[in-house]
Amino acid sequence: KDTASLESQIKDTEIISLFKGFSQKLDEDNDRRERIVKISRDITISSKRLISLLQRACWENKQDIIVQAKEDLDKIHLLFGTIITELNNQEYWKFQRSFTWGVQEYIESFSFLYFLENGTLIPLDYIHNSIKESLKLESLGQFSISMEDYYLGLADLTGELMRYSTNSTTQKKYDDCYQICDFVRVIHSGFSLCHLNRDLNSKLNLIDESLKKIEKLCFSIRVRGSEFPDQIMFGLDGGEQQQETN
Amino acid sequence: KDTASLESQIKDTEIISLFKGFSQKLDEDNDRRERIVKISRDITISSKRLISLLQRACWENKQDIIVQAKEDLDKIHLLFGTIITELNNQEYWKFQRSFTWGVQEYIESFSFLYFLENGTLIPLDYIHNSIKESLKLESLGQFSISMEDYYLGLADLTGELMRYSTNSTTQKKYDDCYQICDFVRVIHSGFSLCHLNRDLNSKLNLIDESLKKIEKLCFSIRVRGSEFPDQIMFGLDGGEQQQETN
Amino acid sequence: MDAYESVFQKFTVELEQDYETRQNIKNIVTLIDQTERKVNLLVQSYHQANSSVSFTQVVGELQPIKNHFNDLKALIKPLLCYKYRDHWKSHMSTLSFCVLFSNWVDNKTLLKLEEVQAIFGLEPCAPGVLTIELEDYLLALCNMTNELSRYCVNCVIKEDYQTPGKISTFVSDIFSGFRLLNLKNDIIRKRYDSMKYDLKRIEEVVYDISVRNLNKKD
Amino acid sequence: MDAYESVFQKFTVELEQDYETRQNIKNIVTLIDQTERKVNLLVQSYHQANSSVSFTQVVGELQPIKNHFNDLKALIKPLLCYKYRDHWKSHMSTLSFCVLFSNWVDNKTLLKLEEVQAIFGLEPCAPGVLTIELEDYLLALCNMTNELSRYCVNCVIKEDYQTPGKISTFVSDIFSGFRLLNLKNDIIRKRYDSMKYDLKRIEEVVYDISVRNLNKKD
Amino acid sequence: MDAYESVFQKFTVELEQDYETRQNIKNIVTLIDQTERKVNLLVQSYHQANSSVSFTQVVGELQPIKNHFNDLKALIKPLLCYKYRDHWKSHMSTLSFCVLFSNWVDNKTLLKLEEVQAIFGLEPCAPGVLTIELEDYLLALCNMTNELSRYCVNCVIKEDYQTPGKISTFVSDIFSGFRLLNLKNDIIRKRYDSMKYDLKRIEEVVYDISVRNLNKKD
Amino acid sequence: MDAYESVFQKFTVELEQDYETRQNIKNIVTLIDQTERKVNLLVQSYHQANSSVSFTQVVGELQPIKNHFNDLKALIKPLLCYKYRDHWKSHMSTLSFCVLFSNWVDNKTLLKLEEVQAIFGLEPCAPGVLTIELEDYLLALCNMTNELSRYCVNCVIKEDYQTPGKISTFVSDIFSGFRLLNLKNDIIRKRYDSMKYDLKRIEEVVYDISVRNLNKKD
Amino acid sequence: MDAYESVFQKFTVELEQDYETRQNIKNIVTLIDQTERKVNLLVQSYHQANSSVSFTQVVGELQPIKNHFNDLKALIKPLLCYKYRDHWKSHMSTLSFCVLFSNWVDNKTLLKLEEVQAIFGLEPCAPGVLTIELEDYLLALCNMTNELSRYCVNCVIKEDYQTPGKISTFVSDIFSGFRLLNLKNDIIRKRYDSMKYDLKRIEEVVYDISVRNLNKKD
Amino acid sequence: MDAYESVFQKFTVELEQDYETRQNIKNIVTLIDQTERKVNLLVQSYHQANSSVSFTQVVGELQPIKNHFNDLKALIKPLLCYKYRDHWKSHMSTLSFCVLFSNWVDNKTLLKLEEVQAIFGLEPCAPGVLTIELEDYLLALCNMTNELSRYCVNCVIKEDYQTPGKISTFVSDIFSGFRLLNLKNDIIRKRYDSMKYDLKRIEEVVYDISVRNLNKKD
Ligand SMILES: [Mn+2]
Ligand SMILES: [Mn+2]
Repeated sequence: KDTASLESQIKDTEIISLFKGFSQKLDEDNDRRERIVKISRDITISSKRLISLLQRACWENKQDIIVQAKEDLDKIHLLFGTIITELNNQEYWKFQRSFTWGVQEYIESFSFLYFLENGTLIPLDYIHNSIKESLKLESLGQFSISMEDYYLGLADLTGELMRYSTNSTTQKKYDDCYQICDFVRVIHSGFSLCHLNRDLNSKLNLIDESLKKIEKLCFSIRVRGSEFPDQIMFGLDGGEQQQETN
Repeated sequence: KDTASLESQIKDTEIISLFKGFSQKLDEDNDRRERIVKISRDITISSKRLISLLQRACWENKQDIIVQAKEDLDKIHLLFGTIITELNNQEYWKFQRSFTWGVQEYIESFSFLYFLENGTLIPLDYIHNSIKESLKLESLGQFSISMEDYYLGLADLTGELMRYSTNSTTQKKYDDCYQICDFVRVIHSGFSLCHLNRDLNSKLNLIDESLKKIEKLCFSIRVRGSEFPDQIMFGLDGGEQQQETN
Repeated sequence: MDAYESVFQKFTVELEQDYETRQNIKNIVTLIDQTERKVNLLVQSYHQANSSVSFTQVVGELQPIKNHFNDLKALIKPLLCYKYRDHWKSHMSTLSFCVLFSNWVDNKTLLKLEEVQAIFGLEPCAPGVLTIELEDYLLALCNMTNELSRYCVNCVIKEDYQTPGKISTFVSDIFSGFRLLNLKNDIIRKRYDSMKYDLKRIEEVVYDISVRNLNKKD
Repeated sequence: MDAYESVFQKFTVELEQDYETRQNIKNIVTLIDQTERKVNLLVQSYHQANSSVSFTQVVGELQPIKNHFNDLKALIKPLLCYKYRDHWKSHMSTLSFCVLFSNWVDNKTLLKLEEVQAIFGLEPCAPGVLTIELEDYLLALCNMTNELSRYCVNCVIKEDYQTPGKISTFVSDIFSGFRLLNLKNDIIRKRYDSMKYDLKRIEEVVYDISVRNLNKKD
Repeated sequence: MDAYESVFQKFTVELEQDYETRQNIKNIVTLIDQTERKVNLLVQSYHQANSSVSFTQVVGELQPIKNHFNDLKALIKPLLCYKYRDHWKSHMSTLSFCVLFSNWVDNKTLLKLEEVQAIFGLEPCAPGVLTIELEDYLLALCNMTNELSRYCVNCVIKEDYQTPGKISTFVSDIFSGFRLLNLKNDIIRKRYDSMKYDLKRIEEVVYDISVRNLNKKD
Repeated sequence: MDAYESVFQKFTVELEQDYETRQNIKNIVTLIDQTERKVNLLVQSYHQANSSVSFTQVVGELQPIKNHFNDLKALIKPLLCYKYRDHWKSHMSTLSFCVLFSNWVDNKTLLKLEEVQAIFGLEPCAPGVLTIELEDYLLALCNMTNELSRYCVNCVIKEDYQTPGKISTFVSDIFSGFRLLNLKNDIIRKRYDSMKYDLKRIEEVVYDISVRNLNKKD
Repeated sequence: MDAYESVFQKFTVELEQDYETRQNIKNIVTLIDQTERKVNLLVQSYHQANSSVSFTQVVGELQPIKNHFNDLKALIKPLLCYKYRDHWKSHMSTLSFCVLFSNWVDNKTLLKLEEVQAIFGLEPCAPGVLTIELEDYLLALCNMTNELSRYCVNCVIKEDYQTPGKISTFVSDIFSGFRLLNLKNDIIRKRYDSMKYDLKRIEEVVYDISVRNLNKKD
Repeated sequence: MDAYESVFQKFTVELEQDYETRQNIKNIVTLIDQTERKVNLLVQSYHQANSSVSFTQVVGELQPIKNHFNDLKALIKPLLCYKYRDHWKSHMSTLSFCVLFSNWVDNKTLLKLEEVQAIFGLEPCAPGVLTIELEDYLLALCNMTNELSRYCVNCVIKEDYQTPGKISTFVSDIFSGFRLLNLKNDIIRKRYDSMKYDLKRIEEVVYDISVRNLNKKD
């Protein structure tokens, strides 16, 4: 007697077959979304580790660390390759919520690396080219990291630079601090001039805090350097050099 | 000149080698946690799909659906196998936060299946035995689903039963509604008698809402049945039978 | 410092462009909203006792929206369609609901997604295409079953005892369709959950009619 | 209904047992807290000008805690250790801090995790063992560098110009160690982040001493 | 401190004046609230089985409020009316609701905004005039349809099977009226959205009466 | 440390006494809580189809609480009653709710505050007297109307079509009573606001019975 | 629908007028916002090492705003000033902050409310006058002390050891001034509470300069 | 409504009395607040360079408060003291702070709780006595150490290099004292936890003086 209901389904082929199509499409999207979320988590974790490696650059051999970092970055780019495949013929923005955390963390790590190497801000084009290179692709197709995700990552970069400048102070690399201070001020100004969307707006506080902490560091370098201006502050004998205190 | 810092590390083998050990241990735990989170997400998704299959039982051939559900459940048990392997020699509670959502959703789906088949509450032992059977294991070792996760899943079950009883009403399976009402009342009483921890306490509202909605359903069956008590309400000709209205 | 200042100059320009695009979208959406409001009022009049509204009339009133959609398409690059979708999303389901409901009441058939898209001069779903998405269509179906459960009640008030049975069959079919979907915990899931109550209400009306033999009186 | 009523009877019993266990744990933890408070007071007196506190004294005062830990172990099944860990977690790091700090000031050596565990009569880390976990030890190290940055300042007030240099070397080493760890966004990460400021403060003290040649005066 | 003392002293005076005005407004509003409470209780009794309340009685009980409004007007300069409006705003809609509901139940007519204003001795809307604003009146209409959906149910309990149909027509008209408005105001919009549920409930009642032919029995 | 040691030592004594008192209160309250939970479960069974619970039984189960209250009174000086009231406050309203609800269902009468106090062997309200306060009683009334709105539904399931009408009259009276109070207390005010929804829900039940003439059939 | 159509048609006109006024205000405020953002960026550059910004330049950049304010005044009747004030309120305090801060840094004087109003071509406070209100000015002072606490730090980076002392005296005076006010306004009160931390931060900077005698070296 | 009207009428009286008492308390507390504000301003001036404030002056300014406390006592029965304590609680600790801080700066002694009570004409602690409680005094001590850490910084600015050492000893003693207390009270515990930072700040100041030999120069 239970077959009655099955019959009703068979009877009504039109609506049911319509929904069978819907079902397939929804499942496809959801499965794809789930796969992207997982890759995004992996990108986040790898990027965080990359950042924690880069923080060591002010203590250990900077060049060695940069070399290591580039290798790690290459591996992260492979994960981007998977996302690009998943997004094949799909829209970036349709799935953006599912991988934005990963992209932000990646931008944070890559822009940190770039700053350490070149002392300046990484352009978005450079990021795209690096991904292409790692994946040995001519073009990324429709994929391109959105401006929003790029700037969200840069906002987080200020937090890492704040940490890095504190490390620099303990290592008496005072010029680095002043340089970072100028750099973060530019980011700060850029953010405060514009109409930000909600996500970017939520980062304003972070940038503000980072800048104030960096300024406080520069302040304490200056105030302590001024007390014995004729003495050479340990390690402050002309820029990039460093010296072991112990 | 940067080698100075590297030297300092080599110099201080004791602390550094200590931390190298720490580093390995922390990475192991974090990697394991990350893997468990991913499996837990898969369990959640599969369990949700199982529940949505079971909701169809009141419309379609119940036996067919139960057979299908058991197959799906078997696949979920394989995922539990992976968690058990990951937890090998580790503590359940150390990683509980990482897989509790998956376990809850699983309990919700399994207890729903069991209720549909047996009209009663699934015992925790039965769950453990089913996992063992699916995995063809003699014992689950240290692994056993915690009482908390079990009851958290049961709390969510009341929500699904509320949905199911509404479906039953549209199918004129009125006895099912009364049975579910009694069943959910017992769960409701059980929860309100005890000192609940915070997680369980947060489910109280859900159970309350579900029960009230089910009572409202029984109310409307009764009030409508009473208006023409001599008429046989469509489909209400003695219990489990069902009838197509269209 | 100049090096990265230029980057931020670009940043500023890009963000302002984004802001401007949003403003333009909002202006177009306001126009869509005005027409939608009128059509909705028209659709509501189906519930009244002596209503003369027809599907043709509904579609006619919706014509201006074609132009608004064209304006939107001209404004937004295909790749950014999903980025701004939140601005017009809810209108997609409401507009679809209007034609779906009106057509069903008049013709007792269900318009397919492609048919609804065609009414608004929109293309079929494809990546980068601004159109009514499957999600919008499903939400419109949910709105429709809800409105039909109300319509069912008003049929009886109007002493039309035949339509409720048809509504019952139709909504029951739609509900069977939804049962096949694996819904996430999103808005469609929530709306689908409440569809059961619509179905229950409709069954009750059919019962009330049957038990009193009203459908056999006519 | 009786069938599942019995299940809930069990439910009630289990939940009440859990509640009771928590109550018992709280009572023992209260006793641990009292001793900890006393020892902490003792440790604080290291900062004072004419302090006579010693590591032996600190360890002596901590003796009663061994019994409390044994009571806890008797109370809790090994498999449930992590379930209840939140109740005593913070004490594990505070107690470890006390012995680590006191020992370093007296002996200028770092106690290893196993040594700290031994002082409290606890076993080495292993699944199901109630003991000081790596996480607790790392937090204790964070507390320790923080306290050492304060101790460093107070050394100068006491006109001890030699210790700051040793503190600097030691904290710098600890910090190098932490740099090797991949920390998640948890409490240790936060504490480690602030460790930089301790290190910076200590370096400043060493600078102040150097620049005034105070360490060469003694 | 001396530097800017005189400046801040001046500020103090201004701030105190503002504070005092607000206190005075609050005192008057407390009196309004008391009368409103009583009238509301009276209006509620319309729902009871053997209620003898009448529109005349409601208007009579509201008389004291005229004086309170005059006091408010004497206190506040027209230019500052909008500055302080938040203090009495919510009372404007509740009071309007009371007379609108009571009058409809007794006379089955809708009082216009000007008529409601006249009952309270208030002038028609104009900038700077302390009166019931359009916004208050619209909110009162929302309250009224909500209360009518409840009244409709209670009519059936009292075995009055004619009124529900009238309520249905009336609320349906009000609902159509609102649909014409391009509502930007969030509160009214939200209340209007929920009006749909009131209407649906009323239709259900009319349905129940219809399907049982109760309205034809009398 | 020596400087103020004696002063702080004195403080320690006072703080310990306060702490001990609170611990003793907590222990007694735990016992009250246990009985309350059991009685609450008993009261819940009124909703079930074949329930045999009676007011006498409820009052019987509550007997142990009399002793607990006596212990509390012995422990706390009248002057300190308000200092510690937060510890038992919430139980006062829950316990009152149990007897109020049970008595109403059995006898269809409302117990007065003094009668409820008497059941627990407590004295009438007076400053410094440990008893059920007016506030607790009002909260219990709010709980009661909420529970009655659920009980009303369950009466119909049990095919009792007479009680809902009585509940409607009773809750309507209570609701009117509350409206007389000038509620400043935020908690009661909030609960009272939601009482309106309880009343509406009850009216809906009475409506469903009325429209089908079920109350006249028996 | 016909019944009340004319009434609602009338309402539509009124609501549309209100809506249009708001749109016009928003358009003007957008222009104010653009200039404000630019000036704010200019003011930020005071913190930089080699900044050439001056008060004259700041005032110069603000000129366009005079016209915008004139447009606003032309648009809004004095009687409706308070009705729409929320639209421009926050800009009043930000703009005031810009001139107050810039002027203090350049001239070490505090502009009075009337002086700030004059810079924007606004009239003194009076009911119904669209201008910078006392509340806006007080908020601007709060913003100013906060920005000065940051500026103080940046002075030292620029090796200016004299200004921090002046900032300290100034902020301390402002703080004392606020203490005289009986603040009822929650926003200002909250901001004033955090002023204490600004002052403390400034004192710390002065301390660091003092203890090293840097202020006496120049 | 009639059924329980008399009962609720009785409740009204009680609730109104309570409300009135609270209003009276609030009025007195407003007066206390005004004096407190003035005295606080006076106490703040200790931080300034050329301050002439003295303990005698502070106590003098506090005189009016004696009367306010007497009014409070006359108003509130001892049995209800704890019921209403929340209204004046926070003032008790602020007022105590003022005299404690002022006295310490002038005389370098700590006033005991009884001495502070005497200054305000209040009796020693006893149940039902409206006075400064131990809890208030402890909070005042917390406020005091916080203010002293700021005062310490300002001493150096004033080139007073002797006081910081005394502050250091004093705060260290207070800190040790608190450590003896088994703090269960969450607010005090939190404040006490932050006292560690005050102490650390003070030690930093003493360090700065020490390392530069400033205290030996005078
Ligand atoms: Mn980061
Ligand atoms: Mn579920």
